Amino acid sequence: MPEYMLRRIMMLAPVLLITSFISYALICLCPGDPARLVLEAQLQGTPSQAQVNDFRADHGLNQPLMVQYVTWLKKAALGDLGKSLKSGDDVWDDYRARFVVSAKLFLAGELIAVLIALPLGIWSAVKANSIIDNILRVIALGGVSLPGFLFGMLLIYVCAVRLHLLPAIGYGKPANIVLPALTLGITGSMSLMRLTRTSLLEVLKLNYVRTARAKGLRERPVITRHVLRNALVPVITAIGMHFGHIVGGMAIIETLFAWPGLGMLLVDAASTRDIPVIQSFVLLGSAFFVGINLLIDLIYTLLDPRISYRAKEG
Amino acid sequence: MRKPLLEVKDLQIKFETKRGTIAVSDGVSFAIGENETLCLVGESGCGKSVVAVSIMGLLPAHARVAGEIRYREADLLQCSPGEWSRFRGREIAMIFEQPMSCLNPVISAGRQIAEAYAANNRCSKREALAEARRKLDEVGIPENCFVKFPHELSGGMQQRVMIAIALACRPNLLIADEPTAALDVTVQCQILELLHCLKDRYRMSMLLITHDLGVVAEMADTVGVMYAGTMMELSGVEDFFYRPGHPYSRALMNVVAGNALSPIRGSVPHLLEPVPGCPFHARCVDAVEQCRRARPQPRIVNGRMERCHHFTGDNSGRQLDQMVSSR
Amino acid sequence: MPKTVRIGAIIIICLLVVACLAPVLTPVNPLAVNMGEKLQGLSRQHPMGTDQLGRDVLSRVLYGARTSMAASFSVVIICLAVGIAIGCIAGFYGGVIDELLMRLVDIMMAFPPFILPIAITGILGPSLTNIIIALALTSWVGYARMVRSSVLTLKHLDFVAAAKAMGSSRSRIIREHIVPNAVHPLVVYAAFNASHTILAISGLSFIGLGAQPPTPEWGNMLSEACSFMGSSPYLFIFPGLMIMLTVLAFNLLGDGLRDYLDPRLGTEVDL
Amino acid sequence: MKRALTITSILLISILFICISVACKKEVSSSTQSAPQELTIAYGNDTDANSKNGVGDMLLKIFNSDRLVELVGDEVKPSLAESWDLKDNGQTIVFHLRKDVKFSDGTPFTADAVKFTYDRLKKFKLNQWTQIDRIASIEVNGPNTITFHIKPGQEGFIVLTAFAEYQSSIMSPNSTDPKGDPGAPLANLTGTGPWKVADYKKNQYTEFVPNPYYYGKKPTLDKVTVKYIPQAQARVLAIQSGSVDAVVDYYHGGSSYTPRNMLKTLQDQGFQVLKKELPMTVVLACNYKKAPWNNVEVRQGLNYAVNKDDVAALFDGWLTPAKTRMFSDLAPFIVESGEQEYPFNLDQAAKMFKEAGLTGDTKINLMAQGQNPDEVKLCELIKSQLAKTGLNVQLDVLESGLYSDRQKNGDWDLRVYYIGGPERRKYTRIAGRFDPDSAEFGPAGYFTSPELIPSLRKAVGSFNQEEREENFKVFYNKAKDLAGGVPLYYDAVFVVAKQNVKNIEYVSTEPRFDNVFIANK
Repeated sequence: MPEYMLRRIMMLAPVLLITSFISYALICLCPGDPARLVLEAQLQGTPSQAQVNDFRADHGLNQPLMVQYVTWLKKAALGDLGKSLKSGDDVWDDYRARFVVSAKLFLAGELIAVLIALPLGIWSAVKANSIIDNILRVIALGGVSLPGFLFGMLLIYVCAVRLHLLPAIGYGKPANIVLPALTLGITGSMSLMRLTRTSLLEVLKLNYVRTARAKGLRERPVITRHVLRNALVPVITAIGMHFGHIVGGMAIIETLFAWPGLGMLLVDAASTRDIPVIQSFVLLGSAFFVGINLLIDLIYTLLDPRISYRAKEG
Repeated sequence: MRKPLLEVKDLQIKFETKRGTIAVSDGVSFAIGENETLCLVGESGCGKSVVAVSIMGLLPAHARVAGEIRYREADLLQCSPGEWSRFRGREIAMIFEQPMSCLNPVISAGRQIAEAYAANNRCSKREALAEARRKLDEVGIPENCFVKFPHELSGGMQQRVMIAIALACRPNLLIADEPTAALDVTVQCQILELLHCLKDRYRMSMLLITHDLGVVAEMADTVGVMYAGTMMELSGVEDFFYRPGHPYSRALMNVVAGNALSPIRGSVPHLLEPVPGCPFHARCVDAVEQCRRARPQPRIVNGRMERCHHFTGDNSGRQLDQMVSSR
Repeated sequence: MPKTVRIGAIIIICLLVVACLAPVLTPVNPLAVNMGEKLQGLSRQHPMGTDQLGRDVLSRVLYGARTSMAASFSVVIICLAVGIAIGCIAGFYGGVIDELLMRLVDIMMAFPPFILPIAITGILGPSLTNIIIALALTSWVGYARMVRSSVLTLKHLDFVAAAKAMGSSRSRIIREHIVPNAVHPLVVYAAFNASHTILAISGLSFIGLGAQPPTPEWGNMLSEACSFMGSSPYLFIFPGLMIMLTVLAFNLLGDGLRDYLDPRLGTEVDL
Repeated sequence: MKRALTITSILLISILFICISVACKKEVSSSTQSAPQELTIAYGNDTDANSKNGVGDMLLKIFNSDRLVELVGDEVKPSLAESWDLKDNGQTIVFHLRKDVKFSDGTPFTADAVKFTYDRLKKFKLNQWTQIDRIASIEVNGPNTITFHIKPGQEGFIVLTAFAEYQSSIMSPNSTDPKGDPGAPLANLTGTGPWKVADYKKNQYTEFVPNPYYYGKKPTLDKVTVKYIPQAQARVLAIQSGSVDAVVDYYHGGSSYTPRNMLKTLQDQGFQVLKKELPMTVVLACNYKKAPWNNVEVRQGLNYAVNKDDVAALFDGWLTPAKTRMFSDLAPFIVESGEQEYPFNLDQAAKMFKEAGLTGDTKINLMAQGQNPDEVKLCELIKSQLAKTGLNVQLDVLESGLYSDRQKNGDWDLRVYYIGGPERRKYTRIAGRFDPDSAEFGPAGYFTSPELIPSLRKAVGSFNQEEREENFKVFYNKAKDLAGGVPLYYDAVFVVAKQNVKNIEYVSTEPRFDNVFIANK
C-alpha cells in the first residue's frame, strides 16, 4: 500500500505544477495592465508611467511569463502569496482565516446532508418500489432540481423575515449557522440520497448478498454488514468530493447568507479583480482539492482491500 | 417409502418484468429423501437455478411463486420471511456457482465462515471464529488463508470457502448450484470429491445442479431433467443412464458422448412466448403432430416420471449402448 | 420509452419553443419601463405582475427561457464538440497523445467546482458570454473521458476490426462506427450537464457574476426579487419555478434515458 | 489491522466533526441578557480600525474622534480647537487647542497628537478631501498651540473647512503599533470622541463602548456593535430578520447605503425610516471630454430628456427629484428661484440630439456599479428614458474594479455620479468635482470648463462670506449654462431602525447614537 500511495503522490506532482502555472497565467487573461492595477491599489490614485515602469522592473514583470511564474511559485512555496490589492492584507493569512469559516459551514451542512440522506436513502432502497420509496424518489428528484440559493431565499423568508426564528445572515453567533447549514444540508442531501439508493440497489443485486441471506442471516445484518459497507463506498467518495466545496464551491450560498467564508472572498475578489487573491485562490483551491482526492483514495484502500491489490497487479 | 426430506410439488414460478410475465418453472415436482442426492440437469436457461433458489426463498421481489415446497413438516412457501430465514443455513444451505462473486470482497474468508456459524448458533465471537477455523481445516484450506480476502484466493479455494460457509451449521440439505462450473478440470474433481466426502460425513441430502453428466453419474441417486421450466424426466440414476426415456435426455447424452452427428438442433425456446404442446417438440427428433398440439402430462411408471407422449414405461428398446461404453 | 423521458422531453421542447418564439408570445417588450405600473400584482394585463421598473414579469420570464436555454445549449454543444474530438483522438490514437490529453483532463479535474468559473469571470468581467466560456472550459472534461473510454472498449470490438480489415480509413471508422456507439452515455451525460449548467448560470447571475441587467435572466430576476420577497412574492415565485422546471426537465430526461439506454437494467432477471 | 485502520479513520473524522462544531459554537461568547443597553447596527463598510495605510472609515472616525473644527452651514465652528488665528491672509493658521480634553485611554490631548495625525495623513498621501497637499509644514508651539503653514498661493477658506474632514480626526500617537510611528498600522485607535473601540474583528464587526474620558455628555447606551455586512440586500435582510436593530448609511456618496427602493417596503414592515437631506445631487455624468458629450447642446438635450419624476418614483418619493437645478437646496448660498433649469421635454431633447447628429446607431454606453442595486435600477430606467428620444444606450453593469478602470481610461459615455457630499465636505467636494487643479479631480472629478474656474476658486477660497456668496451665484449660473450633466435627485442619509430604538439624531448630516436608548416593548 505505501508503494501505491507513493506512486499516486508522484503522479500528483506534475498536475499540481501545471495547475499552479494555470493559476499564475490567469493574469494574462486580465484586460489592462496588472502592474497598473496593483499600483493604483497601493497609491490609491493614478500612477505615473515612470512609477509603472519602476514597479515592473522591481517586480520582474518585464521578464518572460515563465520566469515570473517561477519567482511567484518560489514565494508561494514559502507561504508568501502576496497582498490583496483591495485590503492590503496578506493573502495567505486571510485565506487561512476564511478557510476555517467555510469549513464550519461546510461541516455543519454536510452533517445535516448525511444525516438526512443516509437513513432515507437506505430506507428507500430497502423498500424499493414501495410507496415510501416512490415518495422519497419524487422528493429527491424535485430536490436536486431546486437551486440552493432559491431554497435559501425561501428559508430566509419563512424562518427569518416572517417568523423571526433565526438570524438570516451574518456570522459570529451560533444561531447564524443554522439557516445556511440547513440550506446546504437539505439541498445537498437530495443527490446524496439518490446516490445512496442506487448504490444500495446495485449491491443488493450482487451475489454475495444472496450468499449472506443463504447463510441464514436476518435482513438487518445482511444490510448492515454486507450491503452497506460496499454500497457506501461511492457515497463516501461523493462526500469526500464535497469537501472540495470548502474552497469556494459554496460561493452562492455564502454570498446569500453573508457568510464570510472562502466563497465570499472569491466572489469579492472576482468582483474587484483582486488578481493576487484570485491567483492564490485557484492555486490553494486546486492543491486542497487534489489533497482531498488523495485522501479519498486512501480511504478507498482501507474500505476495499481489492484496490491496493489491483494496483499491485496492474 | 420413507417420508422425504424435501418435497417440491407443482412449483410454479413466474417473473413479472416490464416486457411481460415469464414462467420460469411450470409445475416442477420432485422429492429428496434423507441422505439422498438429486441431480437437476438441463441446458442453461432452463430454470434449474431458479428452482434451487426458490427453495432457499431468495428469489427477487418480482418473482411469483405458487405450489408447495415442503421441508419435513413445514411448508416453506407459507412461512413468513423471518421463519424462512430460520431454515436457511441451519437446515438448508446452498453453494453457488462463481464463488468469486458470491463472497463478500471486503470481509476475510474466516470471518465470512464464522458469520454463518454465528448467524444460527448462540455463541461468542471467539467460539464462532474457532468453529470457522475447524471448518476451514475440514474443507482443506491452509490455516493462513483464514485472514485472506476472497480476491487473494484461487477459484478452488474460494469454492472451498463457500462450502465451509454452507456447512458451517451442519445443514440437512445442501443445494449446490453448478459448484464446479467456473473451475479448472483438476480443481473440479477435488471439489466434487470434497462434496462427496462431506456429504457422507454429515449425512446430508443434496440437490446438485449441473449440466455435466459426468458429475451426475458420480454423485446422483436420482436425476431430474429440466427443459424450459418443465421437469421432463425424473428417474433413478441407473434408469437415466442405461434406459434414458425422454428424447431430450437422450439428446443430452448424445452430446456428452461426443456424437458429433447429433447435437441438439435449435436452442431453448424463449420463455416469454410459451409454445403450445410439448416445449421440446421443435427440437425433438421423434416429434409427431400430437407433440405440437398437446402438452404432455407427467406419467409415472415404475417410480420414474416422464413428460412425453411417447413414454410407455418401457425403454429397454431404446438403450444407447455406445453412450454407456464411452463412460 | 419511459414516461420520465417523455415528460422531460415535452417540457424541454416547450421551453425551446417559448425561447424561439418569445418575441411573438410576449405581449410587452421585456425591457419596456413604465414607472406608472411599478410593482403591480397579478392582473389580466400583467398575468405575472410587474417589477419595480414596471416591466412585465411574464415577458421577462419568457425571455429568460431564451437566455437560459441558449446559454445551457451553447455550453453543452461546445463541450460535446471539444469532448468528442479530444476523447476520440485520445482513445483512438493512444500512446503519447492519449497520455498527454489525459493528463490535461486530470489537470482540469484538479480544480474544485466553481473556482474556475468564478475566477475567470472575475478576471474577464462578468457577462453571460464569459460565464458560458468559463463553464465550457471546466465541463468538457467529463465528455472527453466518457468518449475516450467508449472508444477504447469499442476499438477492440469485432466490427471495428472488420472495418479495419476492409480497409476503412481511421477517420471513417471514427465517424461511422465509434461515434454512434459512444452516443448513448454521452446523451445521458449531456442532459445532466445541461441541468447543472442552468443551475450554475442562474446561481452565478444571482450573485451578479453572470448575465447582467437589464438582460432578462431568471437568476438575475431572483436576485432583484430578493428585496421584495414579502411585499411582492410573485417576483420570485415565477422565475424560481421556471428554473426548477427546466432543471427538473433535464434531470427527468437524463434519469429516464439512463434507465432506458443502460443495458444492465434491462436484464434484471437472471435465469 | 485494516479494519482497525478504518475504524480509527472514521473515528478521527467524526471527532473532527464534533470538535469543529463545538469550536464553532463556543467561539463567540453569547452576549449577556437584557440589563445592559446594547445596539447592533448593520453597516456596509468595514470600519478598518486596524488600517495599515489609512485612518479608518467615516463611521469609525465620527464615533471615535473629533476634529479640530466643524463646518456648520457656511461657517467654521470650534471643536477640539477653541479658536484659531489666520495670518498672512490665511497662509498661516494657528490653532489654540482645548486643554480639558483627554483621549479614551486617559492621556491628555495635545498638539503632538494633532501633529501625529497629520503626519500620518501626509505619510500615506491621503490628500483627497483633507487638502493636506496644500500644507507646507506643521509646527508645534506648545502643548496647546499648533501652527499650520500653507503653501503660498494654496491658502483659502476651503483649507480651513478641510480641518473638519473626517479623515482629519485627531488620533492619539498611541493608536499605532509601534506607538508614535505615524507610518505604522493602527492597532488601538484612540480618539477623543464619545465612543471608543472595544473590539474589532476585521470584516466582521466593531464594538464601541462609551469613552470614559469623554469631555461631553456620555452616551446612554452601554455598547454599540457595528456589523459589517457588505451587500445592500443582506443588510436589509438583517434588519428584517431582527438580527440587527438598525441599518445606517454613513453616507458620503458612492456606495454602501440602504437601497432607496427598499425604504417603502421597510417602512411598511413597521420600521422607522429616518432621513436627512445632504447637500448632494445625484447626477447623470457624461464624458464631457469626448464627442458627442463635448457639445453643450447634447448635454442640454440630455437634461431635457430625463424625466425626474420617474426617477423619484423609483424611490417611492423618498428622495426629492432634482427638477429645478443642479445643486441641492443645501449647497452653499443657494437661492430659490422657482424656475426649472431644464424642464422635461422629450421633443426638445430629440430635436437637440438630432441637430447634434446623434441617432439610434450612435454607440453610447452607460456604466453602473453592480454592487448598488438601486443604481442599476436607476440606470435601467435612464436607458429606457433615453430610448424614447431615439438614443440607443448600452447598459454596462460593472464591478467596482472594472468600473474605475473604464472611468480612468475614459472608456465610457454616461454614468451615475454625485456632486456635493456630507456637510463637512460641502466646500471640498465642490472644488474636487469641478476644479481640475484639485487633488481630487483626477479620480473624482465631474465636469470642468475654464469658464467655471475663476468664480469657483473665489467661491471656495475667500475668507469673506459675502465674496463667497457672490461668486457661488456666478458659478451656479455658469454651471447651469454648461450643463455638465443631468441632475437626477437630491440625496439624503437614511437610518432604518426598529421602532424601539429611540432618539437617533442627526448632527449635521451624520446619524449619531449618543443619546439613543432602547425602549422596552
